[in-house]
This record gives sequence, structure tokens and C-alpha cells, in this order.
Amino acid sequence: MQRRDFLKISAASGAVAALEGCGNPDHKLIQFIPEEDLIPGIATWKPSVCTLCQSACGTQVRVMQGDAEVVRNGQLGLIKMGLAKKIEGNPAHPVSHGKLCPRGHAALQVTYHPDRIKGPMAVTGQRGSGEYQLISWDEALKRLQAQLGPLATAKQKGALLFLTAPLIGQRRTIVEGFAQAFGGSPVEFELFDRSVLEEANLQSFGIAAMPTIDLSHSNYVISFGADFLGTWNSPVAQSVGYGAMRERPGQRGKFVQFETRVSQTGANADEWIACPPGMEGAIALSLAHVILGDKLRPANAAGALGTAIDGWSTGLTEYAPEKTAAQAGISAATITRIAHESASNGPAVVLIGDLATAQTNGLASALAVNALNMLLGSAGKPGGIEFSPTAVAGGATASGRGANGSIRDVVQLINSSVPKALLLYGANPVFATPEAWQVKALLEKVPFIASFGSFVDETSILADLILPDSSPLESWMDGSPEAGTTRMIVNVAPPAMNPIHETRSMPDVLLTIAQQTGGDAAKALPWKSYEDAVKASLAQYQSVKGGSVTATSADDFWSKVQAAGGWWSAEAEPAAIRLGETGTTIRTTTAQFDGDPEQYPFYFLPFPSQMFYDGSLANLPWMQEAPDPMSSAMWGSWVEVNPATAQKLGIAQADLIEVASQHGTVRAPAMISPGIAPNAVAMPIGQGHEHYTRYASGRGANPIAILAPMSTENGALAWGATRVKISKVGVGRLALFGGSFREDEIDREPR
Amino acid sequence: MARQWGMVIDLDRCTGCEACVVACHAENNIDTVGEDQAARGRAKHWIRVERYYEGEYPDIKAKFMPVLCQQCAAAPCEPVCPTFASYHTAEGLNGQIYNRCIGTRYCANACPYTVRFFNWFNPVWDEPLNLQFNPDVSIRSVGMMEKCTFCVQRIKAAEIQAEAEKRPLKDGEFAPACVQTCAPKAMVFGDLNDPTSEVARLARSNRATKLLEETGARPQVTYLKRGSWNGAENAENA
Amino acid sequence: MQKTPEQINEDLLRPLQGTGNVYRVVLAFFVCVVIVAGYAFGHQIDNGIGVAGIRRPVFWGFYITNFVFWIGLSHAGTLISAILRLCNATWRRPVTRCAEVITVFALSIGAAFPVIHLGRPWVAFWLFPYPSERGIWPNIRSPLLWDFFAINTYLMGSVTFLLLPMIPDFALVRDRAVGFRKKIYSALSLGWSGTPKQWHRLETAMHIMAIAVIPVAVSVHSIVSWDFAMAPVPMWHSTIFAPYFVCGAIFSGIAALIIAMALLRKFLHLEEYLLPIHFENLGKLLLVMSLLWVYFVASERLTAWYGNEPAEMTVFWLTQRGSFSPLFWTMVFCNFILPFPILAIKKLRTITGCVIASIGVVIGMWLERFLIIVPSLSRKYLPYSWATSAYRPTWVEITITAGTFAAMVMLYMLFSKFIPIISVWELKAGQHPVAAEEYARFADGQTRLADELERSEAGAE
Amino acid sequence: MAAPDSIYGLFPGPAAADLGLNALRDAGVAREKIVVMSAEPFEEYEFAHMGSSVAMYRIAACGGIAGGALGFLLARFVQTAYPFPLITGGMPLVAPWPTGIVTYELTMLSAIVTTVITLLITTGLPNWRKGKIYDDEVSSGMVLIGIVDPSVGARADLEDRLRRAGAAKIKGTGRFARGG
Repeated sequence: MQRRDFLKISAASGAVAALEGCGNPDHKLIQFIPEEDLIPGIATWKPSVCTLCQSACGTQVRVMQGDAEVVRNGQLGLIKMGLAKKIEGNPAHPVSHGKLCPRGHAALQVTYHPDRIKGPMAVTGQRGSGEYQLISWDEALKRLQAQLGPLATAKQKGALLFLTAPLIGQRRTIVEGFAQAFGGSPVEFELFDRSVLEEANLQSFGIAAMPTIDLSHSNYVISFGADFLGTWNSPVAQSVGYGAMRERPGQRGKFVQFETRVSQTGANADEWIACPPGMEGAIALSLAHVILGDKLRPANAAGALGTAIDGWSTGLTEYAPEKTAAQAGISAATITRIAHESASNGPAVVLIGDLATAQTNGLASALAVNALNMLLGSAGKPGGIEFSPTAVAGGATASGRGANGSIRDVVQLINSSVPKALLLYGANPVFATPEAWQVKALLEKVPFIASFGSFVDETSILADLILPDSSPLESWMDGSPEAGTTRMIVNVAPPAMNPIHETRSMPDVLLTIAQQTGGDAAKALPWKSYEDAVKASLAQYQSVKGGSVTATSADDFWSKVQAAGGWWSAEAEPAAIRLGETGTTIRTTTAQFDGDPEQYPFYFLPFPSQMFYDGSLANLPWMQEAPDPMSSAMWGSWVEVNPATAQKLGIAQADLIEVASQHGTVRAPAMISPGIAPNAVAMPIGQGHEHYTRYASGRGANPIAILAPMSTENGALAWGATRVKISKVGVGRLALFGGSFREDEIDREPR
Repeated sequence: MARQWGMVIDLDRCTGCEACVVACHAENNIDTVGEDQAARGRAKHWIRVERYYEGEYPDIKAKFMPVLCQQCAAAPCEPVCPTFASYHTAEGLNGQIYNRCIGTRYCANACPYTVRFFNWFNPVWDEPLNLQFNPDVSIRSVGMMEKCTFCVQRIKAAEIQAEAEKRPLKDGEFAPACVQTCAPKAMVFGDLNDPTSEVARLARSNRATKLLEETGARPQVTYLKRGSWNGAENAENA
Repeated sequence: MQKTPEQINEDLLRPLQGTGNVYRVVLAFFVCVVIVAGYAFGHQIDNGIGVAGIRRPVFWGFYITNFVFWIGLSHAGTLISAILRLCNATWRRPVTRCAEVITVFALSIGAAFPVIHLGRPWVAFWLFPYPSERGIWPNIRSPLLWDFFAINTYLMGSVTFLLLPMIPDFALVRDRAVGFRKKIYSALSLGWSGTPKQWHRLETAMHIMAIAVIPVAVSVHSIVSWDFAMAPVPMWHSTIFAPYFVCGAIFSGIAALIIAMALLRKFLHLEEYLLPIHFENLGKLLLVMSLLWVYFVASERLTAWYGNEPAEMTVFWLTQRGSFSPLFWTMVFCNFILPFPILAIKKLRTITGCVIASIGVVIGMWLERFLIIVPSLSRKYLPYSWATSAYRPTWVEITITAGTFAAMVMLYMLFSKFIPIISVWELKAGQHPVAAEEYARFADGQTRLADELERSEAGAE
Repeated sequence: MAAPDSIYGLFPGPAAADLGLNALRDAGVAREKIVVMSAEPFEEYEFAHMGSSVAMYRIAACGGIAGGALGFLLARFVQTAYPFPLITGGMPLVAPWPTGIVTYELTMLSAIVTTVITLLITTGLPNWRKGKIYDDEVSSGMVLIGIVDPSVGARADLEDRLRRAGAAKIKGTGRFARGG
């Protein structure tokens, strides 16, 4: 947008905004009868659930009366309605503890986003043109019915492909039931393929789920690349635990981070240790070597997890600190010292995630870390890694990705037989997969695509039909967090506000279609509405002793649970961890990287952005303008280059850099950052959207695009296994909030 | 004795996640200025998390320090304002009367912490983003200086509530948006004149320091410096 | 060189007689520039102060620089002419008025900038201590309020200081003019008739004014300096600022005066009135001020450097070697390296020499104000809060700045067209010989007269 | 209104003017009946001291003091005039320095203003009355020496004395006005 226009708009709509703010806009619109009665100026807090990542934090929404322009049965008008004003953590919730991450606050802007889809739309231009026209819900449902009806009767396997973001609770049950009823399978897609850790935990502990880290009780935390205070796993719960770990009376826990680039989490480490990508497993085993060798812990402590690892019984001789240190470029003394400290300052816990598991040897590394945890005696113990009852109950299919497969399967599936129809919900694989996978081309083969998303993004722009879902604040929410707690939690939240647009809750749409189709579909999804489904799933917990809600009757229970925002079990000791039976022995192989080190001298480290997560939040202005924790950059992306490297290549701050892998190039301004290895460059994930609302479209660059199609042992995308070369191609622009990178610069004479 | 609102920020707990920054935007109707203006250094973040690197790779460390208005007792921003738009409240806050401000920007220059932000243009919200306005906080128009208020609207609400219920205000019964959302509990807010309050207790910690004290502004925000592993100062942080 | 009163009247009133085309064209040009600047200001009010280049943390830029610059320039006239009056320097006579005119105009222009730079100029009147219906008074602790009082006093003083000696000249013009112009000038002359009483009172008044206006002028620029010195900003919070600024003000003032005089001399053909001696003397003054200025800069920099206070050193190095060093060294060149030799060497201290030196000084002093304001603000304490993008003025600031220079010339041109730019009566008073000679020259005239009378009487008989 | 009756001579220079003045004195014309006008102060000449002096310095000083007091009160007032108690964060409510500055500036201002007013009042300016004793030739260097309403009988004698003293022209106003 031109600055002039910006000014014009600001002058005009600033005034309008002010008026709207005080709730007495001068409108010609008709005034609807209020759908609920609220006292003006009095705020009510309603429970809800944050769905921006898989942590499922319990939140509460501040609702106040206001005037909103809404569409009711195709008629635009003005209505006094309860409007969500702010989202905060639900203080009673065992995961969020009343806290939130920055993304959680911005969830508010999903509902009020100016470019949110306002009603059902059908494509008018040819597919991908982004030309749509609004249609009525009846029309939309009729069209969807027409497409899906036949599939239900045909019962042809793989006829329907249901591509969603990771789901929880009844939402997922309904999606799964629906997909199966129409002869398809749901595929949950997310970029930071957690299947590696889940696979590791499945092999080690028989639970295919993310672990819960009990930081609040641990005295010694070793993390291999896991950004557990920013984006990894359940960051809010982990941050709360971290705070407690820091300032425990008389005992301050130590935190050691191994990674290649100083992440926001790494910045907080007492000891930050640089290690090249792919070496994490070796270092973990090297620590184990010292612990075993110096008899700091009983040799058999790790049990099967240890023995499963090749060479464990013989003391992991090939992982002697000296050897590992030589490869990793860190001192052997450090490894030995950390091994001793961790063994003698229990409870100690070891984490691994993000880039460490996004390597070709990620699974082996994860298994090594599991073994190390076991050896340190911190698996299933306070201050160690645990699993939530939800995860335990789920067992092999806790998060179900084991059962449903990953985007990789989609690729194979479509290659083998093109499905008749594709349903999209929250997943944006066209943006978040390497171009090398050709996902867009594959999806285009599908004759009919319908999207339930609230925004037009790179994937849903391919849709022929869009049936926008109501925002999380406008619809029922349920589901149990997989990690971040040791308690059984069932989130339940009624809509915090009425829809401001003509949207419908996706599960309700599915149920409608199923009922219209009748037959098995109707049987598979017996509920009248999503609300019923949630209510039904909850009944079982009324009888459970010591739960957070005690009730006299089913209805009483139901209303109390709604008011509380869910039900959770009493504080309990972590479930004892049973070891999985893994026959195969694990060898930590050296990580493979795409690209010849001579030609492509730099490790390419895309990292999850604190503000945009996997890119799904780049459409929110608050997230765009919030400064990145490490670089303080706003409204764009950048390439982090080490000062020494920059000097060698004659690159200055904000120079436009071209990053080239064997599979493509991206351009972004240089960020001369002291926190990145001289032999690596890093880019934040999340920008570089082609179509994603006025705020994100055409902004910054997308590092995923140029990733090599490398994969981990279990076939997940190894998004940390690409090598690149960089070159200066011009002058770019950085919008920074922070002036200087260093405090002591104040004394320095300008160079 | 009159209240003296103050804050303690524990740098050992702060993880630099910036939840406080976004929470502040949500609570105080702070507009987003867009890329062009942000690049001109006109972004408004009443609270910011300063990040400093130390050393050179691989022996590199980084640290975070949240900085917001320090609500100075002898605030340099107050005497320089020709129209009393910047003034001192009875409860020790540096008040800012938006509609009294004529925009000399003198206060922003005088502030050693650079925590005052100016409305270079009328703020803009693309509809229906304006529906998210917090009705308790006024919208600032062009030419006005704005800054952290310690969420004075929350303070007032709590005080009125307590008064209505004929009871004293309880320590920690409310908090500014940034404090409320801080997951590692790095920020504590309360009445420094109440020796029993948590904030007063922490302010007495031997890790307590103040920012730029040499400028004589007598800031009311106390920083607890980072501890070291098995550091001696751990014992007293009960 | 002696001139009769008639010659003097003739020469000095010539500009008022009629205007040439060149004059019209030049005037028109400057008027246009001023109009464009006016548009720029309107644009700024319409869209918001953000159309200017100022940003966080550099909240003050060109506007405040210009403010200080013009206020400084205003020290040319009143202060200088007051000093010269008091020490009764006769060479002052042709100089005083064109000096005082600079003061009045420069001061008015300077006083406009605090309003131009406001975020909400339409409520600028809140700065005035007037009884508002809300019972709110301005904050007298703010240096900006001190500015308000000081500048008003100085402006008042300067205007009267300029007007009083103009009354007899109005009377002079009145006696020469006819029709409409005569009406105007007789009104302006307040019916001055030139009785000894009037003369006596006028001169006493001027003497008192001269005494009063000097401390006011000093206070004005001291207070302007306190706008900065009162804020805890690195390299601002300094005790030397007041004298430093006053010195700089007089420095730039004299330079401006020399330039103005040179132009008048050329375009109004006042070669016989504005003599090389005047430039020579002002040149010497300029030289002294240049040395004083260097002395102040040196002691300011030295104490900062020796104090080695981190925040101050950051700004220090930023100007000495950092991104602002080119401007800094240009300033040193313009204010000292260039003018010093020109003014110190007698052979070079010609009119041209003085003018070259003065142009340098005016540029240099503008840069000095800029370098005091911007670098300090862009490196203020916490490194994270340092300027992320360097301050660059936009077309709005540049246009408005240009506009004020144009306004100065425009006003000066108009003034010289309607009022004798040299105080006629004071000049005459300096011209006529001492009484003794006059008596002698008159003696023979007496005898001739006597004879004449006798002859006529004889004829009557 | 009509001009007062007067007879005056225009002398070609200050020296002549002095003689003219003496001539009138010899004729016993009272000091206050003599009018003098010149285009310059001519401090060195006797006729330039026909005006009585006023204690302008003292008046100005008094004005200054009065203004200073006013300034002090104003400064004090605006700092204490608030309907609500003003908290200045550890700084004095009536700050000495600012008060001093305002006092100082207003002292100077009113000293200046007083001077101007004194000047105007004591010299009877502004005075736009038509037809008062004045001659345009004064501004071209002539010095005017004259007598306000002389007795008709003395007219010839006075004109003669003025001419003898060296008046270049003899003119009059009111009853003594002559054609040309």
C-alpha cells in the first residue's frame, strides 16, 4: 500500500474507528434485535480454548456489549452484541495457568480480520484465480452434498481426502468418522513434523505422543535445539515451569542449550553450547558414555532403551567425549562436566526438538535422548519427562498421526490414485511444503476441492467451494491437550460470541451433510450437532473421583463444565512409564545434508517464528508488528548471517541476500546477527505468503520453498537438512524495533 | 498512606517471549502502524523486550530485558511539559492526559528510557478490527504522546470494586495486562508503600537494581538481575 | 566626505520613490517560495506531523534546528546596535537600522517554529498563560514557557527599539510625500515636529532601551539553550550551554548583518553610506566571536571527552568519527577554518572577504544547531532504543525551511522599499560639523547681512 | 481647528538658529513662548536645550520593579492556582528558578513598555492635529525658531530681529499667516 493511501485511509477510517469504538456510529443500516441481553460497559469473562497450536491452552475471553455490522439471513445490519475484547489464560486451567503466549493474544484478530471470508463462496473464475462469489448456505450445502453423496454410496477407498491441521476432541472424531464414511481418510498436516518425536516415544515408551516436561521440579535442563519457551510442544506450560525452575527457594535450576543458532529459548540458557546440526544424538550418547563410564548412574538404569542403542552395553566407546567433541567442535571437558553436573544434580531432564529432530538422523537422536533421560532416571519421574493421561490412554495412536500418516502419504496417495474430492481444513501444505514436492500440482489434479477455512491462502485458493468455519470464539471448542500437563484434561467451551459473519461451525456442517446422506454416514455420526457430540463425550467424566467439577445431575455437570471451561482430574503423580518393546537396534548415523559443502557452504536453518509459528499467523497485524525476540524485526523476513561471514562476503546489514539451494532461491534482507554460526544462515518461517490476506500477501520470503526433499528415518520432512549458498543481490529494507544488538556498544568508538 | 504503584521484573525468569508486548496492544488499543512507518521507527510498543548479545560466536550469550515506562518518582518527562499533559498522579504514576497534549514531544526527548510513543498520524484500524477496542481505554488521535499507564484502567476498576465492597484492595488481586500474561511470572505488580506486598518484598531483594538510576529519575520499576547457577542469591528468593 | 542634508535625503529616500522590474521579479520569486512553504505546512496539518521526517527517538529535527538558528540570527541587530549605541560608536549610525530589522524579522520567523513543529498546532494557544474556563494554567516549570516569556519580551523590545528612531524619518518622508502616501506617513510619524523636547526624550528613551535590551537578548538565547540543557540527554545536560549558545547567536547574527549590509549596499547603491570601514569593524567583531566559538566548542568537547561518561562518549564519537562526522567537520571548517584567516589578515578583510566569511558562518552555525539536536537524540542511553533508521528530513521540512529563508528576504525587501533602511536623522547627526566650525563659517555671512540691511535703509531715505 | 498664532523664521543652519534664539531673547520673549524645530537633535547648540528634562530613568526603573512584582505574582499564581492538589514528583510546587526567570523577563518587558509610554506622553505624541506650528522645510535642514501668539504690535519688531539674526524666510501661522 502506498504511503499516501495509508494516510488517506488513516484519516478517514481512524475517525470512523473512533466512532465505532464508542458504540454510537452514525449509520444508515437497519438495527437488528439483540440476540443476547448484555449490560453495556460490564465485562463478562467466558471460557474458551486456544487452537492456534496443539497445546490447547484453556483461555478466557472478555466479552462486552458493542455495535457490530453483521449479516443475518443475507441482510446487512447493525446489532448490539457481545463482542470479544481480549483473550487471557484461564487461571484454573492446568496447561495455561492463566497465562498466554503472544500468539494466543492475537487469536482475537482471527475473528475480526478484515479479510476473513464472510460467507459461503463458489469459484467463478477458473480455479486458483481467487475469484469467488458469495452464495447462500443452502446452495453451498447442496453443492457439497452433490459432490460427496456419491462417494458415500460408492464406498471407494481413497475417493475422499480430508486434509486438516492437527485436531483434537470431538472435532477430530467427527472429521475421522466423516472421512471414513465417505471412503477416505483424514490426513493431519503440520510443518514441524512431530511424528519424529512421537515415533521415538512410541518405540521407547509405547506412546506415540509429545512428552510433558516437568520443568518446575527439575534442577538440570539440557535441551537439544528445542525452542520450548517459544514455539515447541506446549510453550506456555513449559514457560510457567521454567519460571518455577529458575527461582525455587534455595535451589536454582541450571539450563543448558545445545544448538546452532541462538534461539529465543537458547538466549535464556545458563550455558549455551554451539553444536552443528545433526550432532545432537552423538552428544547425547557422549553424555551417556561419561555417565556410564564414570558410574554416575547404574548401568542398567536405561534398561531396554539403552540396550536398544548400538554399543550401549559396551559403554558407547565410539562416543567418547574426545571423538564427539572433535566432530562437534566443542571441548570434551565441557561434555564431561555437563554429564557429571546433570547426573549429580537431579532431577535432570533432557529435551530434543525442532531442528535437532528435523535431521536425517532425527529419530535416532530422539531415541538417544530418551535413553539418556532413562539413564538419568528422569523418565516418568517428577522433574523429568512424563506423558499426560490423554497421551497414555491414546497409546499407539494418542495423537493418531501414526494411524493417519503424514503429507508424505498424501503425495503417494495422489500419485497412485487421484481422489474424487479433497476437503481442506486449516492445513496449508502448498505454502508449508518444499516446492520440490510439487504438492500444488498434485492437489490441482483433484476434480473437486472444498475448503472450510476462514481465509484464502495458497492451498484454499484452489478450492471450488468455500464453506467458512466460525472462528474459535464463535463456535464450540473441545478436546484434550496431549502434552503440558500430567492431568486428564477435557476442554469444553461454548461460543464466546455470536458469529459476526455468515459462517458455520465446520463439525456442524459435516454432521448436516452426513444426515442428508443418510446410511452409514448418518450412523457413523449419530449426533444432531457438534454441541451434542461434545456433551456426549463428556458424560463419562462425571463419575470420576476428584475431578475439577462435582455435580449432582448430568445437566448440572454439563452446565458447570461449560462455566469452568472444561473438566480436569486431580493432581496426580505422573503415570509410571513402561518401556516399549523395540526389537531393532538403533545406530546414530551422521546426518546427511542436501547440497555439496563446497558449492553450498552454509547449513540452512529455517526456524519457527515466535510470532507466525508455522506461517499460519502471518495474517494477523499484531503478529506482523510485534518485534521478533532476537532480531527485533517487524513486517518482514530476513536472513541471519554471522558478522565474520558477512565481512568475508562484503555483506552489510539490510543488504538484499539471495539464498540458493539446489531446489530454489529466496531473497531477503541480511540480518548481521552474532547468534548464528559462521557456517550457517537462518531464516524465520512464516513470511513469504503468496495469498494470505492484505497483511501477509507478498511480504517477505518463504524458506520452506527451497528446502530439499530430505526425510527422517520415519519419512517425515527433515526441514533442517538443506545446504545453501548466499550472495548479495542488492539493497533491502529491515524494519527493526531495536537499535543496537549489544549493550557494550555504548563504549565502543564507531568503526 | 497513599499508594505507590510499582513493578519488579525478574530478569532471571523473563524468557523474552514478548507475550507482554502483544497483551499490551490488545489491552490498550495500540494501533499497528504498518511496514513503512515501522521502518521509520514509528512502531508503538509501550512495553518492549530489549535483547543484548554478549561475546562472539561460539562463546555467545544473549539476554532479555523488558522495558516499559518506569513511572519515575522524579520523572524528567513531567516538568518539561508546557501544558501539564504529562503529570504525576496521587498514586505515583506518570499520568498522560491525551487531550491536553499539544505534541511538543519534549517529554519524549527528556525520557531517559525512550518509552514514550507519538501519534504521527491518526491511528487506523481496518474494519472490523475496530470491534476489538477495549472500551475502557481512549483512542489517541494524531499529534498526541502516549505511553504505558500501568493499565490505569484496571487499577481504577479494581479500586472502585474494592470501594463498592467496602474492603481494602488485596495485593495481587489485579495486574496490568503484561504482568497478567507473563508465563514465567517474571513481572510482579503492586503497591510499594505496602511493605507486606510481594512487589515491595522483591524490591528489597539483593538482586534488585534500577535502570539508569544515574539520571536521578527515581524509577519505580525494579529489576532483579540474572542469578547464576548455585548463585548465593538464590536462597532469599522465597 | 560631507553631504548636505538635501543630498542625504535624496540618496536615502530614493528606494522609496519607485520600483524597478528586477525588484518586482525577485520579490515575486521569494513570495512564491513562501507560498509553497505555506502549502507544505497546510499539508502537514492536514495529514499529521508524520509527513515530516522526524521519528522515534529523534523527536526533534529541522524545525527545532531552524528555531534555534533564527532566534540566534536575531541577535544580530538589537543586541549589536544597542552595544554600539551605548559605547557611542559613531560608525554605527548607518548600520543600526538594517541590523535591528534583521532582529525583528528573524525573531518573528524563529518564534513561528515552535508552533510549526507541534503535533497539534491548532491548540498552540494552550501555551499562553490565559485564564481558561477549565482553570488550567500552563506549566511554568517547562523551559518552553520560559521561551514564551523571553521571546515575547525580546520581540517587544526589538520592535520598539526599531520603531522609535523611525518616527523622525517617517516625518521626513511625510514632508516629501504627497496624496495617499502622505496620509500614511503622517499617521506613522505620529505628528512628529522635531522640537528639542521630542529629540531629547527620544534619545533618552533609546538610551534606556539600549540598556534594557542587552540583558534581555542574553537571557533569550540562554533560555533557548536551556530547552536542551534541562533535559537529561547525553551532551545536552551541560552547564556551558547558555554562554555557548549566546556566543553562537551573536556570531551568526553578525554574519547575517554583514551579508545583509553587503546586499543593501549593492542593490540600494549605498556605497557612500555603508563604507568599507563598517565591514572592517564588523569583520573584527566576527573574528572575535569566531575565536570565542572555537573556545566554547573546545571546552564543551574536552570536558565531555575527559569525563568519559559512556552515554556521552557514544554521542561524542558519533559526531567526531561516526555517521555525523562529515557534518561536524564541515561545521568546524565553516565557523573557524574558513573565516579565521580571512578576517585575521587585514588584506583579506575586504567587503568580499567579510561576506565570504559570513556566508560560511551562517551555514556553519545552522549545522551546529542540527548537530546539537539530532545526534544526541539518536543515541540516548539504552542501546536498544537507539535510532533504527537515520533521521532524514522530508520535502515538507525542507520546503518549510527554505520558505523561512525566503520569507526573511521578502520581508527585508519590502521593508527597504517603504522605510529608509538607514536612519536618516541619525546619519545627519553624524554628518554635520562641530559647532565651532559652524559658527566660523557663519561669521562672514553675518557681516554680509548687516551691509545689506544698511543699504536698504539708505535707499529708504 | 485653526493653527495657533505664531511668527517664525527658518534659519539655514544651527549656528544661525542660535543667533535667532538670542535675538528673540533680547526682545524679551518669554522662554515658554519660543518654539524650536529641527530635523536633527543638534545637542551641541543652545536652541536644542529649550525642552525641560524628565526623570525617564527613574520612571523606567519603577515600571521595571512594578512589572517584576507582577511577574512574580503571576508565576506564583499559575503554579498554585490549581483546583486540585498538584503533585510534582518530589519537586517544589513553586519552583524558584522558573519563577525567577518569569519575574526577570516581565521586569525587563515592563521597563521597556514604561519607557515608551513615558516618551509618548511627555512629548505629546501622537499628535495628528491639523495645522499646528510646523514647516516642511524643517526636514530639509532648516531650523525653525518662532514665537507663539506674539502681540500684534510687536510683529514688525520681531520679524525684523529674526531677519537680522539671519532667518532665510519669515513666516507665520494663524493671524500672521501670509500668502506665499
